[in-house]
Amino acid sequence: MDFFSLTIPNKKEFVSSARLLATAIAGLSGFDVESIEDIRMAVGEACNNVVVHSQDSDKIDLEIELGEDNMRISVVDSGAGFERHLAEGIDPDKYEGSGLGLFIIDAVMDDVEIHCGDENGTTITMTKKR
Amino acid sequence: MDFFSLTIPNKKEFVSSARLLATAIAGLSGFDVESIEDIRMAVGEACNNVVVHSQDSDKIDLEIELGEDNMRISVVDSGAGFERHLAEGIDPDKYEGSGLGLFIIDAVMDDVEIHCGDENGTTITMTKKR
Amino acid sequence: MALKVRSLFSERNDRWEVKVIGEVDIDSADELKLKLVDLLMEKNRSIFINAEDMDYIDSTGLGMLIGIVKRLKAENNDLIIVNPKSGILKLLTITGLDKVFTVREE
Amino acid sequence: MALKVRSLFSERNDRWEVKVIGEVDIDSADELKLKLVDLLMEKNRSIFINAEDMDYIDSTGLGMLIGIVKRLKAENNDLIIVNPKSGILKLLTITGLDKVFTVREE
Ligand SMILES: Nc1ncnc2c1ncn2[C@@H]1O[C@H](COP(=O)(O)OP(=O)(O)O)[C@@H](O)[C@H]1O
Ligand SMILES: Nc1ncnc2c1ncn2[C@@H]1O[C@H](COP(=O)(O)OP(=O)(O)O)[C@@H](O)[C@H]1O
Repeated sequence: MDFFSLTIPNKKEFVSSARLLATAIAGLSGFDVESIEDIRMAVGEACNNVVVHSQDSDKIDLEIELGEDNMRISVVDSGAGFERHLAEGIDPDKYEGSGLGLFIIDAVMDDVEIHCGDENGTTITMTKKR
Repeated sequence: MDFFSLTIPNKKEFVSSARLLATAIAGLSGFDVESIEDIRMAVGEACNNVVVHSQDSDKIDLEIELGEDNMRISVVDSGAGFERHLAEGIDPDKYEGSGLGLFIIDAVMDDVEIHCGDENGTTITMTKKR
Repeated sequence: MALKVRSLFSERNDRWEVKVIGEVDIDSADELKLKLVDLLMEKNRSIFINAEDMDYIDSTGLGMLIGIVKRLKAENNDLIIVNPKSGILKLLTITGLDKVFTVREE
Repeated sequence: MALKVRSLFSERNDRWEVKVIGEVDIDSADELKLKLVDLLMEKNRSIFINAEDMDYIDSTGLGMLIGIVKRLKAENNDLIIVNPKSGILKLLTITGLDKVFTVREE
């Protein structure tokens, strides 16, 4: 098992560096092109959520565990947290710009878990199988 | 001042991810192409040294401070450390494959400091001005 | 920096033709939005996006495009996304937005 | 993965012509070394490296090429590096290796 971690400021201009690192690691460890794209989207959406919904958090942490059969990525913030209303997809005609992020993450990753502590911010852990 | 940190396993196959992150951050913060190339080389050489000379260390830490006028990058390991003999360049005719790394780092960065603790491994801090 | 946009009005096709190069993300979506809105202010016609060199779009970018589509549809115009890369095509399909925008290969 | 190497023997120029694409670093330098050594085992002639798509080389890669040059020089052959990108040209100049290899633009 190989471990990686990245901490970046919680600013929208740096989210691309988190996507880049995650995709580079996925590439180095032999994930196929489609999986790498999925990882790029999921990491991007999870970081976007920190930027948009957890502005109390100074920084965004990305933790990556690379196993034999999978890559597990956690995006961690120390913002306010939230109660998740299950992502059910969106109705584009009524869409007002909300709810797409978690829906995409669910769609492209094999397993997604969200933990919100009372004052501990949010951790979203997303697993991609090989 | 913006702070970033990256931890990767101390394995040669992952050094490229440290180079990539450092160059991405340099690019996002507006360094010119030549400086980005310099940063890529310096980070690469510093990480290579951990892989080659500090195998006791499980991991390689990269810490980046992005200031108004400069980018300061530290590469930190917990290996054996060393006593630095000032890099004086190499004589290619006699070159046996050693001494090029620190020489390159000195040549492309504006300021370089190396700290070796007794049991605390090595920290090399390299500054690039804008 | 990560995003480049080139646009011209095609008289022949009576539409805006826009090439989007790079990443449309939470940092750059506003920039693209401003450009598209400017075009529509100049001439309210369909927008044809050449997406062959668009490397990435996130939910922020998609949300922005949905806003543009609403404006376009109000005048019976369309947003046409041509030759998206496979990852983006997958995203459009997953989200059902391939039915909101006109997506095609050329 | 980060490195691709294509080689052919040019009868006309009586030399190996090798295109190096990507990054020659601590992880990939051995791979390139093995290929170059194989070529020299097959036919001990000068090696011409087309470096236009070589994105990066580190001290490990340079050290490896110095080893190759020694073998080549022993038979009065050369290592010619053509069209390196500006960052690599700078590296070759800084290290003085532009005098050990033949470096040129074409
Ligand atoms: N890191 C987070 N911190 C706080 N709230 C979050 C976080 N991530 C998601 N949320 C909450 O979950 C909701 C759904 O998120 P998402 O599906 O990404 O859609 P959107 O961001 O467009 O609202 C958000 O509106 C927000 O309330
Ligand atoms: N992170 C490190 N840990 C231990 N020793 C180091 C480290 N970095 C450099 N050194 C020492 O400094 C010497 C010079 O390093 P360098 O100039 O990169 O050349 P090379 O790696 O080719 O020997 C090395 O041979 C090693 O003894």
